[in-house]
Amino acid sequence: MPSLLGNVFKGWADYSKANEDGGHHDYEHMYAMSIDLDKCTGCNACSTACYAENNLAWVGEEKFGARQAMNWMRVERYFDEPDVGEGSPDSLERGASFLPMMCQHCNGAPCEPVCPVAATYHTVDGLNAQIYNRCIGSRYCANNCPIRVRNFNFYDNAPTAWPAPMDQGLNPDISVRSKGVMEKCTFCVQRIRGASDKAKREGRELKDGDIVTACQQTCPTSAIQFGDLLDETSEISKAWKRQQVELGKYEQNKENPEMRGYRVYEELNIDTKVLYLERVREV
Amino acid sequence: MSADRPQHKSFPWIRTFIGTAVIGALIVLGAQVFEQQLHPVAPGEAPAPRVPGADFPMDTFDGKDVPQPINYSHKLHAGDLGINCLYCHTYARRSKVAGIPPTAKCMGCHTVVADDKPEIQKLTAMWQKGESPAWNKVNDTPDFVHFSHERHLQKFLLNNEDMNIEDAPDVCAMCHGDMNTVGVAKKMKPLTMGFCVTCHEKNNGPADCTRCHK
Amino acid sequence: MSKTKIDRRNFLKVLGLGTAGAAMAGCDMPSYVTSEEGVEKVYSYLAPEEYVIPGIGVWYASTCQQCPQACGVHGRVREGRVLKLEGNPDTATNAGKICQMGQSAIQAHFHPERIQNPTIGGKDATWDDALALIKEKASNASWVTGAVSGHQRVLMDVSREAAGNGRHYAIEAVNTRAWEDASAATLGDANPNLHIDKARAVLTIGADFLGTWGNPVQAMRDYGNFRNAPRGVLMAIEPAMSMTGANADTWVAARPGSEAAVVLGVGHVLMSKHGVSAAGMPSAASAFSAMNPAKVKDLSGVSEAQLNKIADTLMANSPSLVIANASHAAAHAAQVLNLMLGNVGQTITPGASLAAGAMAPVSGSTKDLVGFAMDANAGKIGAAIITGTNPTFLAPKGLDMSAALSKIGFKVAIADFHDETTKSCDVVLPMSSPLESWGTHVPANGAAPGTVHIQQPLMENVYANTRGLGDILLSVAQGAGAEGLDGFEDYYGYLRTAVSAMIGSDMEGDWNKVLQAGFATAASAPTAFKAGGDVALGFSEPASAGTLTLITSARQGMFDGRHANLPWLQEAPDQINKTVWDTCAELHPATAAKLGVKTGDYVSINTANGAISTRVFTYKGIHPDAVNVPMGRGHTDYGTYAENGVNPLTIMDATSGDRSSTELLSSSIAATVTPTGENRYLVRSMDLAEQHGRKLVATITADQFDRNQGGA
Amino acid sequence: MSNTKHLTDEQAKDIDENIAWAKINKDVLRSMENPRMGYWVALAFSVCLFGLFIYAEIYQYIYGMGPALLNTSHMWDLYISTFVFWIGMSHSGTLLSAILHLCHADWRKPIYRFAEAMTTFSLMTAGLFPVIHLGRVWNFYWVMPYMSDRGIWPNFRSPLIWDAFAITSYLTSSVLFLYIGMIPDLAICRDNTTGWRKTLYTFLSLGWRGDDAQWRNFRFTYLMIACFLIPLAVSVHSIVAMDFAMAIMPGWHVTTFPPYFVAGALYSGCAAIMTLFVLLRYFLKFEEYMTMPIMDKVCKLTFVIAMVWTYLNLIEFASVWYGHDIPSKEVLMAKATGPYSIFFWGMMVFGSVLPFSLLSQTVRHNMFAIFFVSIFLNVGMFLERWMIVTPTLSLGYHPQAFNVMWPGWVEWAMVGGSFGWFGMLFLIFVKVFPCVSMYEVKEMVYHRKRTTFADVDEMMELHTGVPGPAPKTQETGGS
Repeated sequence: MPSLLGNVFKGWADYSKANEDGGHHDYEHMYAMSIDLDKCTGCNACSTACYAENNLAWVGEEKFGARQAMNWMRVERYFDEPDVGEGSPDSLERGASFLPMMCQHCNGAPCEPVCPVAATYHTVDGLNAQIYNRCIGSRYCANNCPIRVRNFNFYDNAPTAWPAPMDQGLNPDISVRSKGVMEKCTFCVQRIRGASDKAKREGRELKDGDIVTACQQTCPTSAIQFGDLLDETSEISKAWKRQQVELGKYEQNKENPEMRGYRVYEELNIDTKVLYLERVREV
Repeated sequence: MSADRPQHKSFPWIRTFIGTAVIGALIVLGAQVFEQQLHPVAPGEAPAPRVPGADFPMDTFDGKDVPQPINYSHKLHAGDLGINCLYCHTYARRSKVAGIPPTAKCMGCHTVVADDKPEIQKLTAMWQKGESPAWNKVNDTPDFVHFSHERHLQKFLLNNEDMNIEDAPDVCAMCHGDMNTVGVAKKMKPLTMGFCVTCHEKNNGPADCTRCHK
Repeated sequence: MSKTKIDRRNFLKVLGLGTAGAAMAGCDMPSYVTSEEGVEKVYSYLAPEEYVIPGIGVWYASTCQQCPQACGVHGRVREGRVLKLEGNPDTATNAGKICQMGQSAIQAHFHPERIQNPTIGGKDATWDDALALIKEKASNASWVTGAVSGHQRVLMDVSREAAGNGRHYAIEAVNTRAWEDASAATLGDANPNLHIDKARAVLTIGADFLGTWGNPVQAMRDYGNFRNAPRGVLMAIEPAMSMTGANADTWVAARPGSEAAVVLGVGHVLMSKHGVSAAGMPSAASAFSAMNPAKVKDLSGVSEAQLNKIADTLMANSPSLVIANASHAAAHAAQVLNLMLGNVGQTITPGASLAAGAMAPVSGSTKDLVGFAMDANAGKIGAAIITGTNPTFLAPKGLDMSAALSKIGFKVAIADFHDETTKSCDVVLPMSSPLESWGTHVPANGAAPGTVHIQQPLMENVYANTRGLGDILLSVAQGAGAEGLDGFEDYYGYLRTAVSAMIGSDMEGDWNKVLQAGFATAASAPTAFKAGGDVALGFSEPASAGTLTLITSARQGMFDGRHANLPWLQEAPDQINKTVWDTCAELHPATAAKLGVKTGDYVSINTANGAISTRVFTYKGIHPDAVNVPMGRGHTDYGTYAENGVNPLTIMDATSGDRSSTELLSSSIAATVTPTGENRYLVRSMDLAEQHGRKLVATITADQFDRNQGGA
Repeated sequence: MSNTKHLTDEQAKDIDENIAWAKINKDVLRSMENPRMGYWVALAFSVCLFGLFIYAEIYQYIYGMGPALLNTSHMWDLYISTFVFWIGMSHSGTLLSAILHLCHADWRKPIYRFAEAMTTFSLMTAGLFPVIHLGRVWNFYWVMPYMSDRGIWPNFRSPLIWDAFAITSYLTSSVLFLYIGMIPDLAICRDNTTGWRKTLYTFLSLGWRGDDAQWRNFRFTYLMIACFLIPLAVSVHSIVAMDFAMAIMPGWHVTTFPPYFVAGALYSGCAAIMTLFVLLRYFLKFEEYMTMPIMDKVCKLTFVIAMVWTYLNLIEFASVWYGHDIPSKEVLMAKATGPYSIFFWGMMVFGSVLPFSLLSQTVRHNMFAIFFVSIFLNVGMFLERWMIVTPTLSLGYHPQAFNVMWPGWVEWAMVGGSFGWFGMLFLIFVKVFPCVSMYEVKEMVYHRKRTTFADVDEMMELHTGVPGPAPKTQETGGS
C-alpha cells in the first residue's frame, strides 16, 4: 500500500529532522514557570488543585508508604539551609523551607532520549510531553529523571480512586491513566490546548495570561507564575530576564549575583524551565 | 588443505543466511498484518469531496448497523429534504463535540410535521415526559484522543473562502462519509490513527502528538 | 409545553453521563475497542440555554462551604457536571484563590458515602414523615450548629423563636474566639480587619493565620504582598511549629500555656528598653512592668535575647501587627501592644458589619461545646437540631458528650455524611452538598463592607432524595409556624425575594448580575473603634519546666476533622511533619531521646482524660516540654476513608480554668508519654529533611533582597 | 604446564588418546539415553520453578507492577539486574567455542558444546526480562521498527532499542553456531538411533554424509560464524552496559562500564561452565572427556578473568573516589556502608577474593571444592548486578526520593523462575542432543595420538581395529 510506504519515508524524514542535535529548534512557544520560594507557604493548595484538574488517583496509605503515590506536584519541606549550615542546634529558629517540585520540562530532558517508543518527547511548545497511550511502561525515563517527578501507574488506580459517583467529577479533557503507564506534570496541557483553541476561535494570537495552570491559579500567595518565554512581553520572560537566568546554560554568570533566580540541578545541564526564586531570610 | 581438492558448488551456509532473512521478513510482515487487523482499512471507492484545498484519504469503512431508540434517517432529512448538517449538529462549529441536537430542535418541526409517524410519536412521548433519548454513539474516538469539530470546520469550511455554509455536507463527508445516502447513521470511515495521520499529512495538519492525544 | 418548562435545573440536564464512565477506560483500551460503534450512549439536551454547549465548560459563581470562611468560588460546569472549583476573583475575602480544602469540595460533592435518604431511628423514611415528626417533637428545640450566617441563620432564629426559644450553640473547635473577645474588649469591635500586607513586621502568638486562623486564603494573599520589598518580618511565638511559624523569619518556641507571659515580656522590653508608653492604660502597664525577662525565661523558656530581638524588630519596622490566639490573656496583651505600638488604625481597621444584623455571622467556639454538654447533662435541653458540627467527635471525654446526647429527648441531624453525632440522632435529614443548594453567607473576616456571598447550585442533585440546607431549614421553620414564610415553596423563592429586597431590585437582570458576581452588596453599618482600651492583663501559670504537656494543633487539610473522609486531603501531606493518612505525635528530638523513642515508634500518651497511642515524629520545631498531636483524624463513624489515626481531642481538657478563656485549640494538659515498644514506618511524603548539599532551596539575606527590590 | 609434576601421567593428559572412537560414540550416545530418576526429579523441579514464573507473570499482568514493590525511586530492580546476569552468563559459550577456537586451544573441545547450549539458553532467559518488566507487556512489539499506517517509529536513541536489536541478533547467531557445530554429531546420532529420535536427527543433520566437500564447507562456515560472533558478543554486553552508562544517574554514568560488563560477563560465564562441568562430568559419566586437566585450565582462565574484572571494578571505584561528583561518591559510600552493604561486600568477597582459592592446586583438582567455589562465584556475580542497579536508585540525586526498597515476592518469583526456565531447557538439551562434541573429541584424540604415533596406519589400525591403509580423508567424521 503506497500510503504505508509514504509514511515510512516521511517517518524517517521527520525523525531525523526532529532529532538533529537531539531536539526541535523551531519552537513556537517556550512555556516556563517561576516559583517564588519566599512567598511559598507550603500550604499544598497547588498539589490538591493538580489532583482535581488532572484526574490524579489517590492511592491510600499502604501504597503511599510503598512510594507508589501519583502526586504530580509535591511540596517538599526542608529544615536546613545548606548555605548557612544547620540552624540553631535545638530549635528551628528560621522555620522551614518549602519547595514545590513538579516536572521541570527540561529542554535537555534526560527522560526523552531513553524512551524506547518515543512516548515522551519535546513538543514545539517546549513542553516535555508524555503520550499515555504510546507508553509501554519500560520506566527508563523515570530512572533517568534526577528529580523523580515521573509517576508510574503501578496499579489500576481508577476503580479505587473514583468509586461511583466520584467518576462524574473526572476532567473529560484528560484521559484516565491505567496501569502500566508513566505520567507526570504536563503544565496543564489541556488548558494550553483549550486556550489556543479559544484564541483561534477568536481569530487572534495567544496572549500572556490566556493560559493559567491549575497550581498557578490556586496559589494563594501568587508565588507561581507561568507563561511563554518566547513572548518578549510576557511576565514570565520579564521575570527570567530580571533574574538574569538564561536557558541553555549549565552555569549562569549573572552580572548581579544577588538576583534570586536559580534552577535546580543546573550543573547536570538538563536545562530546566522552572525558575525558582531564593528564599529570603533575616540575619 | 592440499591443492588437489575438487571444486564444489554447494554453499550450505548460505541457506542459513537466507533463512535468517526470511525470518526477519516474516516478523515485519506479520507485525504489519497484525497492524492491519487493528486498523481495518478497505480500499476506497467513496466519491471525492468537493472541498477546495482539501486532500483527504479515500479509505472507507463498512460499519455495522447500530440500533437507535428512534430510527432517524439522515437520508431523508439531510439527503432528500436537504437540511444542512450544521442546522441540527449546530454545536460542531462552536465546540469540539458535534453533539446530538436537543429534542427541542426536533420538536420545532415535529409538533406539526409528520406527527402521525410512530417514530415521531415515540419522540413526542419522551419530550412530554421530559426525558431525552439514549442514542448509541456511532462515530466515536477513543478517550485519549482530542478531536475538535470546531477547528476542522474552521479550516475546511468557515475559513475556507472557496466554501460557503451550504457546502457543509462535503466537509463532514471527509470523516463521516456521505451521510445523505444512509438511513440510520453508520460509521463509514475507519477513523483510526492512520486515517487521521494520513489526512493531517496531506493537509498540513499538526504532526505533534500532544495536539491530538490527551 | 408547561410540563417541560425550562427552569434552572433543566438546562443542567446531563449530556452523556456515560462520558466520564468511558473516560475510566483510560488510555489502556486499544482504540479498536473504545471506538467501536454502539458501545457508548449519548443523551441529548432537552432544550438548553443557548450558552450551554457540550464540550465547553461554563463557570458559575458560588460559595465555598469547606470551612466557615465562606470564600467565593467559580465552579466549572461541563455537560451538567461540576468539575473544578476556583476562587472568585471579585470577592475581597479570597480574590480568586482557594485553599486545598476548597479544591476538595468536588470530592465531598461526588462522595459515595453521602447520606441519600432521610432516616427515622436508623430506618429509611420519607421526607414528609421526617418533617412531620420534627414538627411534632422538635418544639423548643435547641440548635447546635457550626458557624452560620446569612439567611440560614435567619431561618434558624425565626424557627427557634417560633418553637419557643431554644438556645443556639455554635460549635467550632478551630476558631478565633480569644482574639474576638480581646478585640471586643480593647477596640469594641470583635472582627477588625487586619492588614498583614500593610505591616512591616508581624508578630503572631499561636495564631496560625497562614493555616487555619481567620481566613487563611486572604491572609496568604496579604502575606504574598507582605513579602514584597520592602520585605516585612514575620515572627512567631508558639509551642509547636505551625504553618505560620514555618514561614517565620524568627521562630521562638515557648512552653505551652506560657504565651501570655511572653507577650507581657515583649511589652516589658518595649517599655523599659524602647520607652514605648502605655499612657492611659495603667493596669496594662503594671502587668507589663511586672513581667521582667527573667520571669519570662523561667515561665516560658524564652531568653532575654529573643525578647529583645522581637522587641527591636517591632520597633524597627513600623507599622507592625501583633496577633495572638494562644489564650485570652495573650490576645488581650497583644491588642494592648497594638495600641501601644500605634498599629490600630494602620494595620488594624474597623471591620464591616451588615446593617441587617440578623444575617451577621455567628462564630463558633469551644465555649458553646462545653455549654452544650453541660446543659444537656443537666437535662436542660429537650430537643436538639444538629447541623454543620460534630460535637461527639470534638468533645473531650471529660464533657461526657455521649451521655449528654442520650439525655436529649429528640435529636435531629441535618447532615450530608454520617458521623459520630448523626449515629445517635433520632432523625437524620440528608443535606445536599453546598454545590447543589442555595444559600447566602456573610464572611466573618475581611469581607468588603456589606458583602453577602451567594451560594448557588452548580448542578443537579447527585443523590435525588437530598435537599439543600436552606430548603430543610425553610420547611422546619414553616413547620414551627414562623410568620412570613408561607407562600415560599422552596428556599430559592425565599432567597430570591430576600436578596431582591437586599439589593433593592427584583429585576431578573439584577438578580442574574448578583448570581454572576457571586455576591450581593447590602447596606453596611459603619463601625468605629472605641477609645481607651485599657484592660487588666493576666497570664496563666504554665506547667513547670520539664513536665510534658499535650497540645493539639489544627492543620489546613484535616482542619477540625470534618475533612477526614476526603481522600485528597488525607493524601495531601501534613504541611509540617508530612505524614499522610495517619496521626503522629510531634516530639522534640531531645525529649524523644530522653524517652528512648524515634520517629515511627508507638507511644501511649496518657492524660487525666485517658490515653491514645500513636507514632512519634521528631523534629526541632517544637518546645522540648510539648508533645503535639494534630487534630482531625481518628474518627470512629465517619466512613471508610476516615478510619486512620487517633483523635487527640478526646484526652484534651476544655473545662479547666474559667470557660471563657479555654479554647480547645489553645488548651494544654499535662501528659505522660510512654513508648509501647512497637514500631511501624510512619508514612510520609519525605523521610529526610536535609538537602544533602544540593541547591534546592537556596536562601539570600533580606538586605540583599531589599537592595535589589526583591527581583520578581 | 608448570604443574604437571604434581600430576600422574594419566592426569597430565587432557584426554586419554587411547580412547577408541567407537567408545566415544558409545559413551556420548549412552549419555543421551535412559534418564535416571534423578534426572526426572531435576526436570520436574525446574518445570515447577518455571510454573512459578508463569504464575508471577500472570499475577503481574493482572495487578500491575505494584506487587513487585517497585516504587517511584526504584523503577527497575531485580528484573534488570537478573537480565544483566543472564546476558553475562551467555558469554561463556562464545568464549570457549569461538575465541578459544580461533586460538586453537584444543582442550576446549570436550566441553564447548554444553557451553554453547548454555549461551543459547541463558540468552533465551535473559530475553524474557526486558519484556516482562514492561508495564504494558502486551505492547512489547512496539519497540520493533515495523511499518504501520500510523507512521510512527521507535526511538532509535534509546539504549533499550539497541538492546532489542543486539539480543535478537546475538540469539539468532548463537543458535546458528550451536546448531551448525552440531551437524556432524547429529549425523552420528541419526545413524545410531531409531524412532522419533531418528526422524528428528535425520531432519536436523541436513543429509550430512561426512564427505570431503561437506567438511570443508562446514569448517568454513563454522570459522566464519565464530569470527562473526566474537564482536557481536562484545557489542551485546557493551550495549547492555550502555543502558546504565547512557543514563545520568550517579553510579550508572560510568565510562568504564562497557569493558567492565564484558569482563564480568566472561567471568560469570566461566563460573557457570565450571558448575555445569562438574555436574555433567558426574551425572553423565563423562570422567574420561571432562578431565581434571581441562578443569585445571578452566580454573586458571577463570582466575585471570576474575582478576581483570576486579581491576576494572577497582578503577571504577577509584575514578569515583578521586572525582568531584558528590552524588556518585555518596552512592559509592552507600554501597559500602549503607543498607545494601552486606550484599556489596558479599560481591567483593565472592567475586574478588574467592577466585584466589583457584590458585591452589588442591582446590583445582578437587571437583567438590570447585563446584562450591563456582556456585559462590555465580552468587557474587548476581550480587554485582544487583549492586549496580539498586543502590543507585535508592539514592540518586534528589533527597526527597532517597529510599531503601526490598524486592517483593513477584520479583523473587520471576528471578527464581528464570533459573527454572534455564534448567528446564538445559536438562532437555542434554538428553536430546550430544552435549560432548564427538567429532571434535575424535579430532583431539587423533591429534594427540599423532604426536606420539609415527605411523598413521598403525594408529588407524589401533583405533578402528581395521588393518590396512588409512582412509583418504584424514578427518573421518560421521559413523
